[in-house]
Amino acid sequence: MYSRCLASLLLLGCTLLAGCERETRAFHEEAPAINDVSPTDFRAGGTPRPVAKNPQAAEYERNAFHISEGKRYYEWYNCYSCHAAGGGDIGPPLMDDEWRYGGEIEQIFSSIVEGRPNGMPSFAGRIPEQQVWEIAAYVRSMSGNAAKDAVPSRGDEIKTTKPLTQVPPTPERSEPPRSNR
Amino acid sequence: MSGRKHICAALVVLLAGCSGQQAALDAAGDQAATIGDLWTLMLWVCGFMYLLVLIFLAHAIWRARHALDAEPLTHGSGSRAEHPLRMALGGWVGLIVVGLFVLSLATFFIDRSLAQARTDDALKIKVTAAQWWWKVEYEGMAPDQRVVTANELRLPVGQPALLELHAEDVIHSLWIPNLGGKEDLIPGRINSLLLTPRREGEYRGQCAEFCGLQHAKMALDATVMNPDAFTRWRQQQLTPAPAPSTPEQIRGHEIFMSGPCAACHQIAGTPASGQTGPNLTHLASRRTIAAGARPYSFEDLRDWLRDPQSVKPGNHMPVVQLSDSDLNALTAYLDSLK
Amino acid sequence: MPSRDYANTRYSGLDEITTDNVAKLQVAFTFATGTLLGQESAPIVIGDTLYFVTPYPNILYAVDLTQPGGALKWKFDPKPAAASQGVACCQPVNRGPTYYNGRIFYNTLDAHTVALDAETGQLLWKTRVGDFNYGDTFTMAPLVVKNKVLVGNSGAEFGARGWLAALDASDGSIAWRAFTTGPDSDVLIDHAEFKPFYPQYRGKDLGVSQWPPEHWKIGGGTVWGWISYDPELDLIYYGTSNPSPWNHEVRPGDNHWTNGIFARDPDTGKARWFYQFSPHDLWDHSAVNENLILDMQWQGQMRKVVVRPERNGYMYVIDRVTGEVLAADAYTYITASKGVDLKTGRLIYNEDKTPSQGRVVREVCPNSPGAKDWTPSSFSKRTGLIYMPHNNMCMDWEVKPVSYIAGTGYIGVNARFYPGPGDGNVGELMAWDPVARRKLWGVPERWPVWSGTAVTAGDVVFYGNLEGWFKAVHAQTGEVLWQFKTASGIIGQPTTFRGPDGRQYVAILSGIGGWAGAMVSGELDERDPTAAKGFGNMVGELKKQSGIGGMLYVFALPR
Amino acid sequence: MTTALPREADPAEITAQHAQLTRTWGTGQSLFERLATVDHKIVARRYVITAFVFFVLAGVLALLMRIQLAQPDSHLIDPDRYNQLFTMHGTTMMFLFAVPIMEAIAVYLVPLMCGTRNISFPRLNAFSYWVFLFGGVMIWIAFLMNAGPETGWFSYVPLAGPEYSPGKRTDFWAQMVTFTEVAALAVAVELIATILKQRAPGMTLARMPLFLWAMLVTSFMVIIAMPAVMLASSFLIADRLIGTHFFNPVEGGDALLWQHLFWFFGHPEVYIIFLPALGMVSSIVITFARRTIFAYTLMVLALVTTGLLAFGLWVHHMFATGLPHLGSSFYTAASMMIAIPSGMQIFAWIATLWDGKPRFMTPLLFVIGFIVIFVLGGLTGVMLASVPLDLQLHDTYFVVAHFHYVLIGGAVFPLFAAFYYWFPKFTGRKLSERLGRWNFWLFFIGFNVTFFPMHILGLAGMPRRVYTYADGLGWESLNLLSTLGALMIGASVLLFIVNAARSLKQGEPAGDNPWGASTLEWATSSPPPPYNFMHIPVVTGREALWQPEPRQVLEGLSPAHREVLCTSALAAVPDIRQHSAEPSIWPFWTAIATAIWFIASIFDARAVLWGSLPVAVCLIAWMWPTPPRVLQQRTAP
Repeated sequence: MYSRCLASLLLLGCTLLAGCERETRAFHEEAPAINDVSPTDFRAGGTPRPVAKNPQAAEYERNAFHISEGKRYYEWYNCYSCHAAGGGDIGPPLMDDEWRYGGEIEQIFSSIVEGRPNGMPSFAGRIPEQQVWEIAAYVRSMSGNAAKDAVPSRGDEIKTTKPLTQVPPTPERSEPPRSNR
Repeated sequence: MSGRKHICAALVVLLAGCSGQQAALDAAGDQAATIGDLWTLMLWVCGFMYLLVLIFLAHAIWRARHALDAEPLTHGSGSRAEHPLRMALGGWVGLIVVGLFVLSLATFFIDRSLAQARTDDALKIKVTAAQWWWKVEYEGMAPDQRVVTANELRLPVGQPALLELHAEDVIHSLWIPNLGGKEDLIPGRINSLLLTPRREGEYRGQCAEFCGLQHAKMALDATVMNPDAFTRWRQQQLTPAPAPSTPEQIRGHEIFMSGPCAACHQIAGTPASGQTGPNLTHLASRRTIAAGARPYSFEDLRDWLRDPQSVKPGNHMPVVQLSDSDLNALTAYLDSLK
Repeated sequence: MPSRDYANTRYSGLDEITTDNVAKLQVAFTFATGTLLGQESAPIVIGDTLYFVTPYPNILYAVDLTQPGGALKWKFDPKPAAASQGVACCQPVNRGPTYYNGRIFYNTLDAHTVALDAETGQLLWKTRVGDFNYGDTFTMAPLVVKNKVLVGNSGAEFGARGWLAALDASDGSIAWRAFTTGPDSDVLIDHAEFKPFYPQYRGKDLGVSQWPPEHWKIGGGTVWGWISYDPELDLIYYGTSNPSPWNHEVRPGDNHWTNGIFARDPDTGKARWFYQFSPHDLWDHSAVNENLILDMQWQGQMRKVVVRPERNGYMYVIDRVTGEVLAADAYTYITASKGVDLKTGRLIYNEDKTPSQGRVVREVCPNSPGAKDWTPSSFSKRTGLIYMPHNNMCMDWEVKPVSYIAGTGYIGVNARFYPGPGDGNVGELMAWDPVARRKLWGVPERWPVWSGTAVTAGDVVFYGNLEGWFKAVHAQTGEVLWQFKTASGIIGQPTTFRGPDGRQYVAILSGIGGWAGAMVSGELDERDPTAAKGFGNMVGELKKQSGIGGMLYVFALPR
Repeated sequence: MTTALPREADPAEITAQHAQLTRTWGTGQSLFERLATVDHKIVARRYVITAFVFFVLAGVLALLMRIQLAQPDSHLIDPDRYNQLFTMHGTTMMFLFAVPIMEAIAVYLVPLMCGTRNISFPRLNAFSYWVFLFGGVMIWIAFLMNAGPETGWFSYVPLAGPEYSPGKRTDFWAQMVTFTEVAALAVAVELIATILKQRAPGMTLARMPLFLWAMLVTSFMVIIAMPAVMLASSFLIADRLIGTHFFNPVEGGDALLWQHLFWFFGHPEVYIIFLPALGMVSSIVITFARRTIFAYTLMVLALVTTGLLAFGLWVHHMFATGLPHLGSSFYTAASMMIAIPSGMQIFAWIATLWDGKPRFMTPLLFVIGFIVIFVLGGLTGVMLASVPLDLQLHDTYFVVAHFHYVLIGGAVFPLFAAFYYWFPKFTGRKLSERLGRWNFWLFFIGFNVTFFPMHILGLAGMPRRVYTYADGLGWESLNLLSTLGALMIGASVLLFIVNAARSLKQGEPAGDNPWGASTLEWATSSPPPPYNFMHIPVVTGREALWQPEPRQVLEGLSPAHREVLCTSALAAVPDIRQHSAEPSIWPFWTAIATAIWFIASIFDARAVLWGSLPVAVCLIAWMWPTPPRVLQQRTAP
């Protein structure tokens, strides 16, 4: 009896802790620092080098407030004008499984900050880093790769894609940039 | 503050009938004055009724002193008092009905008069509420005479002002108690609010509908000015921002234009054209910063720029890491935007 | 020049290919462009050489027609900045080179104009005319008038301030630049010479006062369409695009001088008259379409007019001497407006459809690409008809807050496009009688028609569709006489020319892209209806019918 | 069945009958039997205690808020936490305390006042408690885990919509509404059935105690009002979880739709809380004035009128939204009209006291406190009903003061009166009168010190729901005063808990009818036996126990079966013997399955489908027809 209670309490506890992480609203957090993020894991010498994951960065895509703020800033910084609601326009779609410069949150972060040669402007110094992380987390949610229980279903706007809560995670692959694109 | 001071202050507030720069009964405009009259009527009528209830209750309790243990009265009709009480109840209900009738009628006519006020010569102002600040746009004769400011509303005394109310995100409510009642700003709807200020002075408005994290710090400085001063202010607001003059201001200007600031804020006359944050063209001429979160001063502005999230946690102005000298330069530049 | 003549008629006097024999047309040769985005360029033929420009990276190919199968004579790679692709609103297309006096002139995406020796391909000069960091790009084909290369920028979706510049054809120096917005001195309005027909254009500095303070600096009104020239009146005519941003709520006022037509003196650039098709634009009804310069019978007398199929759905006839609007007839299904008041010249907007923040306005027709986008029509002197590709689309439209950040899009709108009422066919090639002011016939197309047209003295009209069919249509009856499926969708401009061997050829570039084709060429995701500014909602299916490509096709009758 | 005078039975026979009835109706000590019980008194006791715990918790939140507001520019609590505090305070008070505790007391008292052996639909009753408990526990765990709702207890969209309330916080809130409304609807159905069909023979509608009338009207109001909020919360959660557009103004939804739906529930909600309190007040006034109520018929009519008018007022919460003013005038008139029945009832109570022979014991003190406070709240309500005045007062501390005067004055004071009054019946022991007086005066003074200044604060411009305020606006002293008053209230409630805890063990034994009251619950022992009444009483007058003629009982219900007597709805003529459901564990399992269903659907929309399967299975097991449990029949003596 007691052991069963204990087990269920533990289970409950775990769910709840996940809840804490999801629900925190950090206004004052220092942005995770990253260095050495390459858009590709292809490396001369034969051993691929996976992206160095930053656990603090990963929290952004599990936190509802950050994702929601990311959605706001995605609009504020005109990301939508090139990527629409994820379907793409001048820029490539963000809701599919193709990532020219890598789909990990760290890679998305560096794509936003550094810019990419075929038209993606660099936002370095224009968007404070914490907000870039938030935008990156929101971008991850478009392809279903942010935590499902942390994403908003829709915004108060014209109906666009499927509700983000319903988008299945898209298996990602990293691709080097195509020529001429 | 000492306790005694508090008590004194409380008494003063009670007696003075709520005067102040954000007080409903200290009317500085037609609408607030009319509503204030209605309040007085209500207070008298309701106060009178309340007094009657208390007297009756007190009398019942006073009478009970003489009641001794006795058998319960199981049939109401058995009481000698039943009939007079019924008469009294009739009178009481009659009184309530008359009172309510008077109040309803007063309400109805005052409401009508407020709704039918003339608006042809009104100053037209578009107010847009966003989390957690106010965007204020004065419509001009020509589009280029349009004054855009934030978190302040300046009105010429005696001229009605028709506010067109928009909301960008959630529901807000615009309330300047000294001038008049509140009106909600609702996404997807356009409401309007008519204010006719009658007394010059500085007042304060505040968002009155809960709108999220910083609902508490979403204030609006309302200033009622004489018409000449208003015209001068308006002309002055139309001028582009002055160019930075001191070396420090020039450096501050560069920091502003090359950093994140310019992505959200507009300063007319410079490349900064962001619209998501308040227009800063004449920031230094305002009474407060960050929608009333702090009074305007060089030091407060610098504190705000250093760490907006401490002053107003959760607002959308990010913390930007700047060295002390850069911070001073940036503050110096913004402080020059008179 | 891509539009064949200064009058923009795209009419060719060649008559070897006729309505009788066109069915026998076959491929003479093909030529790979080496690029895979929308191919909007018109191939032009000068002597024995065919020239065309690819979309970014804007390589100019000179194809030697004397060689069997068309061998490469030379090519020129201007190496435009790759980053400029990020400020090309509707794919980094290019509408073609132009030829003048032994030189080839064309524009590159990163806002440079290039002059090449037509024979050798040697670079003569290259002028940086705009700055793509502030949204200026080049997609239009220049026009050379009196030794002036006229070029205009694109980028009203990025808050670029529009202008038309005249470059000296000999050295590339800028002779004059007429801005679309701003004070009269910038717009080159000299009130001594500027005589617009309607009073609303007569004030001082309207390019400033019809905007909120300072907004004219980021107000759009770019010049990326077609320029016509009337040598007799010595005036050029061109349209200005939509104001920036699309969200009209942030720019109260009529927004002079966007969405209108200017008549200017080509020597000085000074404006003669102006007319505004869509004042205070609500729908991105960018007024850059071609102006056909015609002299025609009007109420019993010959009038010098420009005929202008406008994006807002009306066919305008304007006196090209005075700028008076003689007629404006709806040629498609319109709900966005209720007609044009010929007295005041003003478009009468449909008040019910005025967009405001916080609600979606539905059933706005025509949608923002308009009843007809840039795709040029042609006019046959033989039939007296205008052959015009146009579309029947509607949209839902939501305006939203927008912030100007240089180098990023400045739009403030979410839209969803869908076919207009009818049988679901969105596009049409229409024959319009400008004198009778009515439609004669139309060839329906399932998808928007995004290619130009050409008409010949053999009474054949050529055009292509997004699925890749290149078609020849009887200029009098509208009967489709011949069609050929190219590898990719067609958004280019057909050209017909006489080859070195004396035969008549027809050339077209195949390669889907542009605004309507971006869903295919950009591999955009149709699960988002707002992708490609709204085309995501209606052209997703097109991916099954048309692939990405880039190929020049040249056709001829069998020997 | 026969009506008879109670026989002078010998004690042995009574003991034997008691034993058999207890075996039939009683609840054992094992965990299983406790979970499976359908005894309305046990369920009600749990309900009352749970709701009271929520009251204390919500009160603690209120104290935290008051401490934060004691000083300007306070940084004790950050805005996010503060928003959760006031949302949880309002939500808990309205959904988890006020309505449930009124219904809980009714679940306890209504069968006793009706003179029947159990509530109708007893399993549904057990189910409703579990659902309520799980809903309340869910939202409180969420709150403790920083996932408490933060958009105010009326969760206005778009602030509570998917875009502006990220995370699961508002989803928990919306599902909590679903939980509690399921529970409330279940209880309402039970109460209506019990009141209409299980009254003691002879208790015609005209003889019904006013508390029963109040509960009858309330229950109908619940049935009409609650679906609106369930609809609203379902729309909200659909918007939030699967991206529907009910409240998205951009796509043709409407933010005001939420307000209409919510206040169509929210305003009657106030009366749903208030009417039972009026019933309690009437009971207490009658008992302590020792006089039958003055103008009984008018009192009943007032209750019914209030219940009807309550549905015509909701728009007065929305005067500032820019609705057409002429239409608003209707709501002004309706809102003011409701003062008429309320005023009549106030008069009737005072008149009863005036003409009676009152004993001023703690319950009556609380009733007098109720009158003093509630009338003031009612009068400020009249002010708020006036459109122009409301535009100045709406959403300020004036409103906060108003609804605390109405809700604490109108419901919590009567509740405390009820606790003191019925505690002896619940437990068999009286509460301490001395502590009770302290309890009252602390509460009464503390309440006024807390909330009266808020009227002035509101007029001085202080909006509600601000986590802090700037220095220099003249609000400092009154806020500090208010906080001091709140601490007094806290002390008072603490005193009550001490009183209750001590009295449970050491209180004066009460006997069957310590106050000499007139209603049927006092006709049985304190606390009542599991079967409530050995013999079903027969009622001959309005004040049943005060009737001069000898009391009659009705015989004929089998002591070996769970049987209750059904009577006709109007005249309470004995009709049939109705089987009352056996204890069952399935309501408990159904509630667990329901909880899983509701909570899982917050995280996974598909749970709406798969979650319904276990519920269906449990319901089938619950409803599975079983032959009535027959205890070994004793041979009749």
